[in-house]
Amino acid sequence: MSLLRLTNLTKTFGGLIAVNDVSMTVEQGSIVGLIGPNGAGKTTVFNLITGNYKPDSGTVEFDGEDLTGRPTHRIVVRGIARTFQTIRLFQNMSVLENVLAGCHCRMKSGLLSSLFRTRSQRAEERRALERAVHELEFVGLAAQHANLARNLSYGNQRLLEIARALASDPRFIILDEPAGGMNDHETAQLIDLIRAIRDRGITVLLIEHDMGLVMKVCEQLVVLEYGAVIAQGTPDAVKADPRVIEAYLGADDDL
Amino acid sequence: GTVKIGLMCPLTGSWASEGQDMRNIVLMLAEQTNAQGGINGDMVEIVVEDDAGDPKTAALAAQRLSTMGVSAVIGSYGSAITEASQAIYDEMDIVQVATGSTAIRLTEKGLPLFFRTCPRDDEQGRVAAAVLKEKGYKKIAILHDNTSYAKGLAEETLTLLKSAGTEVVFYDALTPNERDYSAILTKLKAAGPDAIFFTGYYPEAGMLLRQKQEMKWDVPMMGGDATNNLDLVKIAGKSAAGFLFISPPTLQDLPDKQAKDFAAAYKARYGTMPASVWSVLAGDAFIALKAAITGAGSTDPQDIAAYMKKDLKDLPGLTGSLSFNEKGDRVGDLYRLYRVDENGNFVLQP
Amino acid sequence: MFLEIRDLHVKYGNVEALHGVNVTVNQGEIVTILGANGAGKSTTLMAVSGLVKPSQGGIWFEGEPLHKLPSHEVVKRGITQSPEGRRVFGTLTVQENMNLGAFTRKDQAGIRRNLDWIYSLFPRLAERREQLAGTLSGGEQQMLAIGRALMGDPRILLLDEPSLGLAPILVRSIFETVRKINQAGVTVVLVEQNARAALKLATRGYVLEVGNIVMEDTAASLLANPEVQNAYLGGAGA
Amino acid sequence: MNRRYAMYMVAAAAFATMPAFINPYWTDVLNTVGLYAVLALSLNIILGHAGMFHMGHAAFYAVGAYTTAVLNVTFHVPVLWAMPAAGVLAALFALVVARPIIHLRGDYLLIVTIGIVEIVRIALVNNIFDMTGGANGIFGIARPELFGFKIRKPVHFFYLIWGFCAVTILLFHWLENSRFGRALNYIREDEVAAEGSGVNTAAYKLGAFVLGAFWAGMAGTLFAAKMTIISPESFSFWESVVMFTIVILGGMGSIRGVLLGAFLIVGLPEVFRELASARMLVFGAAMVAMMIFRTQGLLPPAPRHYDLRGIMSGTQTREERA
Amino acid sequence: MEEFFQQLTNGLAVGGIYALIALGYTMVYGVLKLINFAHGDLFTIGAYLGLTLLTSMGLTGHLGAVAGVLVLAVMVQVLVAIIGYLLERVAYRPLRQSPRLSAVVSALGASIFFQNAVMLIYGARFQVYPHDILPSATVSLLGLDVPLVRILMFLTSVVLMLGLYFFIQKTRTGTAIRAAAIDQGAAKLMGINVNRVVSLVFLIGPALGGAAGLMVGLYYGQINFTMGWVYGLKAFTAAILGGIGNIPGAMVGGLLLGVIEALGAAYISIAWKDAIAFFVLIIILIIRPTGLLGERVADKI
Ligand SMILES: Nc1ncnc2c1ncn2[C@@H]1O[C@H](COP(=O)(O)OP(=O)(O)OP(=O)(O)O)[C@@H](O)[C@H]1O
Ligand SMILES: Nc1ncnc2c1ncn2[C@@H]1O[C@H](COP(=O)(O)OP(=O)(O)OP(=O)(O)O)[C@@H](O)[C@H]1O
Ligand SMILES: [Mg+2]
Ligand SMILES: [Mg+2]
Repeated sequence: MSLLRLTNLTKTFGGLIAVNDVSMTVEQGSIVGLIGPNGAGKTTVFNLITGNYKPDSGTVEFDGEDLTGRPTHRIVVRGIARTFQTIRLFQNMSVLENVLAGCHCRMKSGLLSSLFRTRSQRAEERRALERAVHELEFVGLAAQHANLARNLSYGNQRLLEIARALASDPRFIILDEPAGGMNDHETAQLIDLIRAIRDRGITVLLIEHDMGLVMKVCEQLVVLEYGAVIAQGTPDAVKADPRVIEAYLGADDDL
Repeated sequence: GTVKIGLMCPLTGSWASEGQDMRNIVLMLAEQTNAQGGINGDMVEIVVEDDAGDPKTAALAAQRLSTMGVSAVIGSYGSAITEASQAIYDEMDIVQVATGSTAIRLTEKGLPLFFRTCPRDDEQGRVAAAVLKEKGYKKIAILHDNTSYAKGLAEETLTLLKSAGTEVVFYDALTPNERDYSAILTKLKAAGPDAIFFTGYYPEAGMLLRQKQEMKWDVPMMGGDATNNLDLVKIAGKSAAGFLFISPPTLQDLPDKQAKDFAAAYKARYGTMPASVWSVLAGDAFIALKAAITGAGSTDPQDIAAYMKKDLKDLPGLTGSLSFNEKGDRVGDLYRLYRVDENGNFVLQP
Repeated sequence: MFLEIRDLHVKYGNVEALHGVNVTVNQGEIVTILGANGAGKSTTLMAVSGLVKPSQGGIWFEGEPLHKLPSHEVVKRGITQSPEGRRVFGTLTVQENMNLGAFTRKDQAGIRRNLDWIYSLFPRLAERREQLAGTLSGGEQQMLAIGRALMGDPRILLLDEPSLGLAPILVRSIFETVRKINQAGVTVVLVEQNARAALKLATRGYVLEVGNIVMEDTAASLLANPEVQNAYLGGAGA
Repeated sequence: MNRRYAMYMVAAAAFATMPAFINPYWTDVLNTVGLYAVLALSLNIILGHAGMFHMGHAAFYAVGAYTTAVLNVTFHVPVLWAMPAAGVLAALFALVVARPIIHLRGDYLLIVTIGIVEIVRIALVNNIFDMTGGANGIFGIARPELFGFKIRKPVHFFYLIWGFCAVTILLFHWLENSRFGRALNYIREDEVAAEGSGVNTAAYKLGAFVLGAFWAGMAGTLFAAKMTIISPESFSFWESVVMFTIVILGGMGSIRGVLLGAFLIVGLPEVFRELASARMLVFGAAMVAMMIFRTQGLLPPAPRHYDLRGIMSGTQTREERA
Repeated sequence: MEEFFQQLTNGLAVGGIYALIALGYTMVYGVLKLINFAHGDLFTIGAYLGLTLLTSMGLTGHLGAVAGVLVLAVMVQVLVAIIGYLLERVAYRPLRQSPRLSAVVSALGASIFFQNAVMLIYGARFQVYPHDILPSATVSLLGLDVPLVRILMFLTSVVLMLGLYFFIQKTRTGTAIRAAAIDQGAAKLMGINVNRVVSLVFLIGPALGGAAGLMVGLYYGQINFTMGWVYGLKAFTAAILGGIGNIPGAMVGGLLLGVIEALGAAYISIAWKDAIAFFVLIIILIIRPTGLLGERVADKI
């Protein structure tokens, strides 16, 4: 059974059909890329998966469970974490606290135990700190843990978003243009990181316009245009698809 | 030595104008007293504190006056403000003479050192109901402004009118400090009263008169003593003509010399007359205290209070003769009926 | 000298982001500035536009000290920018955004011509004229930001990572456009993560590292430079 | 860390001896400061930490004070016994009114909360349920008793109010440094990202309101006990503005800042008493000046401390950061 | 039915004034996202300056009622605009980069300052405009006698609103104002002089407030130093009701608020009038969270 299954998803904004009858699946343990021209509806698909938008029709199934229309925070608890196309960090909080946000949904202590600082609350807090530091070390930002998020460089902010997502202990992570604003060198490191995430047993779905990265890490590609799926398959197959070339890649040269 | 007397009044906030007049009057009287050799040879010192017309600030002002060695305090204006300070003066053994606080309950608590120079709401309610009845109005509209004072008076009058069998066709409250009361007047007019009794303050009364005239509705209107303010005519202009109100007598209607001298001195010093009778009552409070301290030969609060209750009888004050009963209320028939004439003068009705 | 950045220091609070940057741009050139994340590229462009003020040094345009001018005066001199993070006016329509790009211009006919040309460049924007810019997709907003900067009919165009978030087919056309604009006489300063493409397009290039210029050369030499290849071109040239 | 706590303890102890050196008037000023400190600390949860523009806190305060007054005067419940009931009723009220408005943004929430405090005040003036005494309010509230000791004088209230304030500070300090406190900050910084990290933003916002209201309700008990008479004008929109100003001027989300803010906003008008009629003029100018001088608030929150000893596998520890 | 229409005109008259003050509120808010709590006090200042000028210069005597009032209006607007401009320079500009609420507190401080300054200068007593400056003619409308002045006041509000709307929507400067309202940095990159835009807004907004103050003074006659607080709060409510930052919204919100108050007073309870108005406001905002005409841009994620 596939980990994620989207069935006939449709989403419109006013008269505009942003996502048009999209069906696709993501298998457990794979790295899948979602590509397509600007405004094709990729980010909208992500927003439908994570509950930020409610679909007009269609369903989102995760691990056999129908998640359509659930509030976002519930979906996170189910094990889906994400990053945003335009960075959305808690800019005035420390790097460590940003990652602790990810731990939130795996913690239990409530208002009263926080107010009275119970023993179990303190123990749980300790465990969350350990987890957060672990994720920071995983993405290589541990040394920056005390800095404010807004003082990180753009590339590091992207890594921090990934760490925050990982801290929620997801089974499935979706990354929206993780390499945006990174140079080739940094992108190469990102490729290693994405692979390492998968090696932890986390399934990855990503949007990216950097074809170098997509070709290197993705095992499967889905191509959207005008909200509809126009191609899917292995990177090599998709790359050769004339429709994809026409709509998205353009004439082949060494870019 | 000196005799220290406190004055607690609203120098800031919505009632600042009353408070500032109160201060002017009491300071002037104290100066006059000192010029004449003080009280029992001691100079009088007035300590003024702002209560901002707010209970919390009043409690602080009372605390502050308590620490300054005053034996008596004059003030304050609003009943709720006075009430917030009563317990503090009582606990600190300080005589308090309120000036504009007409709520009945203030003297029903049995506080031994509390007095007031103004009459009580029930007294005024009684007079109001009597006047309305005497004028022969059958259907009365009562309008108040939901302040503690105006509502108390309205309720008092309502009860009395009802028990006397007069029909009250309208009873509601407006929101003070607004400019446009035409919605209320439209509703009032629909109720078809013979007369309106407004128990609130002069600014609203002035606006009501003005807008009533604009609507070309000439129903008679009567006010309570809070409309006794020269500014009423300034606000209402010609439309004030015919307005009735009940009130303790105004300065110019007091025949005795003391009041006339006072009025002249005040005018000479500050350029205007005190706007309302309420600030003048602060002057009466000072006069009563001065007489009590002189008479008792002591600044001990217990002695002052005892003297005021037992020995002080028919003392000539600015608003008439001053005497107090066991509860600390001023005794005597104070209320008069006034009518505003075509030139905007307040004319005492026989 | 056309545009000259001399000994530019910029501080954010107490932290200095640029420690004495020197860049010169000749008329008609395309100059690219390369550098890792946080090196100070965007800061440099912002300083030229006058949105951040130097703590030392300055910027001269045709001999006039730009850093002493408020930013709207800089725009009047013919220097426009497509900024980092796009910064489109989210609650205005695409068309209104374009009009604002031409805010300092008065030649209605020229504005019209420019507008038609930009819409032909980005047909997607033409389709979405009446859409609120804030609801555009990331890439569409990027197109709008570039188009808006072009509406100013600039003498110098500052582009901060114009290819960010654009589909490959568009990236190519953007670079193509930049070349055309340049040929039409517009001087271009280009900041790009896509260093290879930028160097292919540019006349000359600078390399910025943590607030200092560490290299300056013709684009061709930089492209061939092993250090540059290592740091910015993802290893040996492909 | 321990040195810091020790310093706070010494400062608190020194403060506790204050009434010995000042007259009852200044003690009473400190009592008012303490009361506002508690109120502002409770507002700080909603406004400072969760970033919701709430300018109607006096509504919850009023519910607490009136609950206390009615319980005491009508049902003869001892004043301090009424405290939990005052808190609970205020919290319930918050639950009911905040629920439908919790999703409003910024200034829209601001006006709605102003509306709530005005509606409450008008309801009290109009003697709702025939229990609130209309504009007169409720008088004759008994003095509180603690273990048979009658709390009556300013100095007695000093220890009652500041004792309560101390407990509030301690508990809220713990709360700030917990999952709950952080979640509120995430919401303030970016609601979408907070929800995307698994924070149930609606529930937390409501939780902040309920907790803040509970505390304001209990502060209402202290106020009723101190004044012995309460009336609607003590709970006007202006009261809410004062609390709001304390939080913003002191520093959003900062306990130290809020305490300082309470001292300045409540204390300065008393200090300016000498100026008589001009005192509020000077106070207004001082407010502007202080805000311009410290645009982030007088004492913005210090970053939270996390003890990472034994967690960081690298060499860097908390000490090195400092 | 006649009573209903009478109440409707009552509401519209009050609402027209709310709308005029709300326009200034909304202008300032639109650009700076600042709730200018001192706006109500600029309104008060307008009323007092109007009185001073009127009594000291005797304009209406020399020029006749209409011309005199017009000249007076211009003078008051200019003076209040200057005060507004200074207010922005002193109390708000230093806070432009700070958290939004810091400026709100500064505005509250400025409000306290202005209110007490007026009290100290003019005294705490009510001040009264000379009577009978405005014509007391009435116009028969739908069988009702409506004072001419009310109609004129209402029309003035509408004309000012329309003028402002076209200014903001259609002119170059208006576009600059809207751009600066969204992103000041980006506006600078377009060549917009943001400081000038803000100053301009702080001339227009206070001028409108001052005009409203003069109007209230002339028509109602009675002014005092605390009146701005009440009117300011009402106008803020009106601006929010219509969708803050939106000019037709301020107009609609103001008129609607006036009508709600009048009808609430007439058919429910006078004493609960303000509570009813707030209650309706809350219900409307629950249904339309950004007011009646407010923009509802989905947060693009
Ligand atoms: N909230 C919204 N309101 C109106 N239109 C929207 C909204 N969100 C997205 N759209 C439109 O839907 C389309 C799809 O947007 P989406 O963000 O999903 O594109 P995308 O594939 O992620 O593009 P890009 O690669 O440029 O990020 C776009 O044309 C966009 O303008
Ligand atoms: N508004 C700001 N406040 C504080 N520091 C800032 C600010 N903007 C940038 N910085 C810091 O200044 C330095 C230079 O930033 P800048 O954005 O110019 O780099 P860049 O070269 O454009 O990087 P990128 O490739 O990530 O866009 C960085 O260390 C950054 O953290
Ligand atoms: Mg996208
Ligand atoms: Mg940059």
